[in-house]
Amino acid sequence: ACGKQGTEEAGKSSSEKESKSDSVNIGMLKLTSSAPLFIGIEKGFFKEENIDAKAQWFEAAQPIAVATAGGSVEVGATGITASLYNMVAGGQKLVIVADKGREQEGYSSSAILVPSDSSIKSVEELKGKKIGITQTGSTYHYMVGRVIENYGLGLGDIEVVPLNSIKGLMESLKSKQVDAVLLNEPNITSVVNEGYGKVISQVGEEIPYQTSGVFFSPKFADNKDAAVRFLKAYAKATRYYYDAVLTKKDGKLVPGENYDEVIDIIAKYTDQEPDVIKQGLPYMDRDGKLLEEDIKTQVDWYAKEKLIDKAIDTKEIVNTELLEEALKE
Amino acid sequence: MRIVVENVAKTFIDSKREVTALQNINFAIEEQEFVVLVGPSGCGKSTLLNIVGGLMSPTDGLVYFEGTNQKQPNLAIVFQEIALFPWRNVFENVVYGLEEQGASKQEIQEKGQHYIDMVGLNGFEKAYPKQLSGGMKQRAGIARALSVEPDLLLMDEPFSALDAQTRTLMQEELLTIWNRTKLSTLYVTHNIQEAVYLADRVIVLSRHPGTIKEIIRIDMPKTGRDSEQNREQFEKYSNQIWDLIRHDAQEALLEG
Amino acid sequence: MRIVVENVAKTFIDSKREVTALQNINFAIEEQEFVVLVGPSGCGKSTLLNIVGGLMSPTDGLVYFEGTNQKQPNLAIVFQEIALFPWRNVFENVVYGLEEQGASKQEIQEKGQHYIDMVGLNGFEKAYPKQLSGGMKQRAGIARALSVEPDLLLMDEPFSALDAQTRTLMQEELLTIWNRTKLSTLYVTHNIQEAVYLADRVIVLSRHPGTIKEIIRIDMPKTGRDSEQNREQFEKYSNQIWDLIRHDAQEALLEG
Amino acid sequence: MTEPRQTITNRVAFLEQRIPKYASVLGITGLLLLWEIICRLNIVPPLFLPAPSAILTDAWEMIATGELFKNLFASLYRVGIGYALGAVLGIVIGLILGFSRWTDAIVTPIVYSIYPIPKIALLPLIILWLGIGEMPKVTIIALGVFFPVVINTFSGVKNVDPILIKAAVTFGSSHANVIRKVILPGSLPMIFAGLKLAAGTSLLLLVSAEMIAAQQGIGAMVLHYGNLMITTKLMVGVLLLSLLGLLFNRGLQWLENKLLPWK
Amino acid sequence: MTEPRQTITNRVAFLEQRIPKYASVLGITGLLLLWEIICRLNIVPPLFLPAPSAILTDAWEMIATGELFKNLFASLYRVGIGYALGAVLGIVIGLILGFSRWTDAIVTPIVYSIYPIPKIALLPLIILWLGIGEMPKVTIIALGVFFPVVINTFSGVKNVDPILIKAAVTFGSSHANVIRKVILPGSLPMIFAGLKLAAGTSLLLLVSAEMIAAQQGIGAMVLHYGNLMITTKLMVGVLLLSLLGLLFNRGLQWLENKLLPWK
Ligand SMILES: Nc1ncnc2c1ncn2[C@@H]1O[C@H](COP(=O)(O)OP(=O)(O)OP(=O)(O)O)[C@@H](O)[C@H]1O
Ligand SMILES: Nc1ncnc2c1ncn2[C@@H]1O[C@H](COP(=O)(O)OP(=O)(O)OP(=O)(O)O)[C@@H](O)[C@H]1O
Ligand SMILES: [Mg+2]
Ligand SMILES: [Mg+2]
Repeated sequence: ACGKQGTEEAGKSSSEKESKSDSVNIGMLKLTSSAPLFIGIEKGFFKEENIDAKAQWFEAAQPIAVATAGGSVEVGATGITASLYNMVAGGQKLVIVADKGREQEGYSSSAILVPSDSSIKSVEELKGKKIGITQTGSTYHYMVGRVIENYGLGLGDIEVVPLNSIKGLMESLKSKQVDAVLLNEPNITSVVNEGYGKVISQVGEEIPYQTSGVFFSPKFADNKDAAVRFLKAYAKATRYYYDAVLTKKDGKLVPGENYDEVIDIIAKYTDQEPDVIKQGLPYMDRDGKLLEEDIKTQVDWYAKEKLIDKAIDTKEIVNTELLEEALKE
Repeated sequence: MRIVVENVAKTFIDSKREVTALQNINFAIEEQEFVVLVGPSGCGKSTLLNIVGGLMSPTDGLVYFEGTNQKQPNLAIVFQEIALFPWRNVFENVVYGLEEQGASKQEIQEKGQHYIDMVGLNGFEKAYPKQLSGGMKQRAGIARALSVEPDLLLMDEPFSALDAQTRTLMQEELLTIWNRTKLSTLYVTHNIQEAVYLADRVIVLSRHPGTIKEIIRIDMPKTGRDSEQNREQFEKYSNQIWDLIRHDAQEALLEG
Repeated sequence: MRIVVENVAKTFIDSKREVTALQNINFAIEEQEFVVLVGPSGCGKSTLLNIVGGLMSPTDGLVYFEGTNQKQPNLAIVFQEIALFPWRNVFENVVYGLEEQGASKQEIQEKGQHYIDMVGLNGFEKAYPKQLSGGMKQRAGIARALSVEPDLLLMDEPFSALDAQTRTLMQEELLTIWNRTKLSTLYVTHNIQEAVYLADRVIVLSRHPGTIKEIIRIDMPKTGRDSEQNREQFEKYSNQIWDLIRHDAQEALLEG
Repeated sequence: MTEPRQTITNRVAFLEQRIPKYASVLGITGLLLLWEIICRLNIVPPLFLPAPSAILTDAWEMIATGELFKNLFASLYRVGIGYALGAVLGIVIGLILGFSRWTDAIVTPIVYSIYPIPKIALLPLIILWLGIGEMPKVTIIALGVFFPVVINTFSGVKNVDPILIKAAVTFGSSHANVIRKVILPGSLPMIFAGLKLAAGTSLLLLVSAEMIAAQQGIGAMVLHYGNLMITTKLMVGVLLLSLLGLLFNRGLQWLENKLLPWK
Repeated sequence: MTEPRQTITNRVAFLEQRIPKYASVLGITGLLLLWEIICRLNIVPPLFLPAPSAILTDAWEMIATGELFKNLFASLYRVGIGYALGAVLGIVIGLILGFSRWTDAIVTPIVYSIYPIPKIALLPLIILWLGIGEMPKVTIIALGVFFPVVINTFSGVKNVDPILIKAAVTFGSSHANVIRKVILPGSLPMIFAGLKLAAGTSLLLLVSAEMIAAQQGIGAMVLHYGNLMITTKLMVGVLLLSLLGLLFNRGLQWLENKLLPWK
């Protein structure tokens, strides 16, 4: 109900924009990858743009997309999964407007791991093996599929095992119930430190991948003024994030300016220890720009694997104009 | 006001067979008359009482009140199983009928207490049925029936669950109460002594199908029937009835 | 073999109060003797029977068999509530005790049939309890008790749930069976006529606390006690017992 | 005969009312029809609530490709074993709890405190202990079945007339025989009520169970299409579960009538 | 007196055994102790099964920061409303189903076919229908409570002695009064059995319910720490749920004793 109210207000204030601030509900997870949004809220970037941003915490990714498409929240921020494409194909419009984390060469994020005493050393050897992922149609599913394609394998050549939780993935790896799993940071570090797993392939080294994004409900996207202002604040936050944690010196990551502040903000919002957070900072475009190209690749891949019901036109779901306009100002 | 039972018949249709429980039953209960139904087990006594009480439809015939003067006549039943509401205490049980008639609070209080006193249960108003002995439960059941001051009181073996001594004492008491209220009554029993002790008229039913074998008027004063001087006449009636049903009773025992 | 009840006392301790149900009970049941316990409601008849039957511990005193010659004596009880297993048919109910004694299949078959015939239930072996009339159920209960050929047979008001006519007929039958088996028996009843009709000795209990008021030997031939010529003696015994318990019975009625 | 008459009629006829056989089909078809109409009138977008006809079309297709049966059999196997395990354990433990007061006092609080623990929260632990094969799936279903059965069996035992136990003891039954020959049959009616409740629960839990590394199964199928937001196919799974629930219930009813001829 | 004697002893003493009050605490403390020992011996890595002492330490800390109570109250509110809603609806519909044969014939198959539908599978649809506020959370809990209550109420009604209904009708009760004054009190014992079962279910479903955009709540807390793999804090939530289950059960038992003084 509060979601609906928000949209109404947003609609109103576009005509009388001065005094009243737009109320925007952001559906997101309490995970590090939501960092720019935390920063935006915490440092008041949204408020500067006269946007009253409210966090709506979810415990799983898919409901965020559903809630955004259904208009319960104006903005969703989470992984880009097959369900999102299917929803669009099924007539529920929503638009992806900005980057919220991607796989990038040189930055550790997601990787394929095998048990430390496994004989498997490279991706080719995964043929016929069991690989643990979270859910079908998830980003994990996609990454496994795409990575093995680089080695001449297809999804038909391996057995994909959905385990529905990260912890399930780790436990299955530890007890060697699967031959390999896909994991993200900080869990990779934790596995490697505990010594029961080793990395055989970094996803970022294999493919560029727009893992997650920020999307707008159709109604919010139509309220162009507020949408642009929102993205202005968002871009400011991504820059803040990038400069703090993603700066490199001589090819190595070094703490940037405000490093500790950003880590503290993330720790506050996710109830996690700062040390753990430091290991799991995902790559993000400094301006929050989407890898528009990759969206098309994703759609094609999902369609090829029959994980999307009907083919969709990428243009329907990607909107880069809003961000460009925001960046222009 | 009298109650007429006209041509009543009842056939139960099971998945397997048809049982004609009652056939061709005709009689009337006059105002202030105490009619007792006796008969061997399974002859249809309860069936007939249920039909008169509006708890079962007859297959044929009908039962009606005559001379009601437009007033909606009311009935009360005292059940063999007593059927007190376990979740109501004695007082709440006794006034159930009054509550449902929409009596005023004061009326409920007064009449309830009156009939509880009448059956000798004062002091037990707050007790729940399970805290009472069998005899006390049945007193409460009787008080519940009396409290609505019914135009016809139906009683289906009210004392058969009681022990021998309690039963004797309760019969005496019922007679005392009845002499005060003089309600038209239809009473079912197995017990021939009980029938002779209480009835103005005894209707003897036979089995398979249940028909009226004989209607016997008990020509004795209503009080003191168990006294020594009435002994002979009492035994005469008892033997007459026992002769009428002995054969049926033996058969019934083996059929279940 | 005789059964001795020595100094038995029983006190129930509730959260609220202590009830002394039995006190100072001493008697013995001789071999082949039929002892009947009578007394008003609540005097402790069932309590005593349960103690003798090993279903309750006495607070004081003890009950034992004498002269068993090392043999483990066995008991059987016929319950007022009949207590047939609803999920077993008549045959399966009757042979329950035999099964538990580890009898052979053939013995089970033979004895089961024998006692079913004895109580007149042949043809009903496959019937479930709910398909039987009250009288037939209690016959099955009796057959179940007889089939284990007990050293002591206990019966707690076995016929009190039956209708008047069935009860009379069952009493006759019990006597016939007993004359054939001559089992030592302890029998509880409310019904004074029944006590005089069946007993070798009648133990009259009084109430609050239950103590033995009197033990009356019934000096009449075991058969034909209801015949005309024994009438006077029968009534003498009945009146003697009724006089002993009348006062207690009236009290019991009002206490619940 | 000119006097006014007041006929006495049967006032409890409603207790004996006979209902035609077709009534039970009426409700469900009515519901389906209503649903179809709502969809046809486009009151709800098909993504949110696909029409029964659309679901049927997809179901037909899934039958044709063999997908449905493959999943069905995988699930039936799990439900079968899990249900049997949970039911047997529930009945046995329920009987023991009901029979022995000591076990009751000690174990009942444990049962009631384990019952509200959500299995989904413990998925990783279950994987740790039981791996990702059939074991954890069967265990989750068995756990779900266990609780209603044990609770009902326990109440059933408590409702067995003590006089029957006394009768059995009098005739020389050992404690084991009292349980087997008296308490078990005496509590069967309540046990069946528990079994019926558990039938629904076992199907309900298929989805949770098949969250663990299930390649096949109705739960896995529902999750798969749920993850992909292909709602029509998701609803095929959901309707299949509800159909199974109905059949399961009827089957238990039939078994009850068979096993309790004395009722 | 030199003759051999065979004393008759009480063979059904086990039926009347009295159990000391402390027995009920025994089982649970024993279990916790065993658990602690297993953890101390390092049989299971603490990440997967933290020791009770570790859990308690964390719980204490969470109490100190107020985190625990904040979550507890948010959840209690949802459980309270959802439970009340589901229970009232379950009782009312159960009474109607048991009373009217027509409704029974039509609605019962619907109840049994909706029961096995897993709510988790429908999460996306529930969000679309009910949004992300309190409504969908309360609805999920209410649904979980509804089914055991309606099924038990129904059986309870069927077990009400018809003679009591006949007695009420004889004394002039309308159908509504028969339901209110006879059928409802008569089926209360069975209704309470259903309410107890539903108490566990309502807590169980908190986790599913709070998957939907819950800012606070025990279920959300369990999910959150599950996602972050902070097992000790996850177990604080799990133990809290089980403690609540026990308390809930005791509370209902107390209420039952209050409401049914005639039992
Ligand atoms: N609902 C029923 N369905 C089929 N047969 C029935 C039904 N109720 C009664 N009967 C049959 O109708 C006959 C009369 O039964 P009823 O209960 O009226 O006898 P009764 O005289 O009251 O017996 P009792 O003295 O044992 O109470 C019996 O043969 C009985 O088997
Ligand atoms: N379990 C018990 N707890 C407390 N008091 C009891 C218990 N059982 C019996 N009593 C009391 O002990 C006394 C004797 O009861 P008992 O059942 O033996 O009487 P009875 O002679 O068999 O009565 P009836 O003829 O009504 O069957 C009664 O006052 C009764 O209230
Ligand atoms: Mg009758
Ligand atoms: Mg007794």
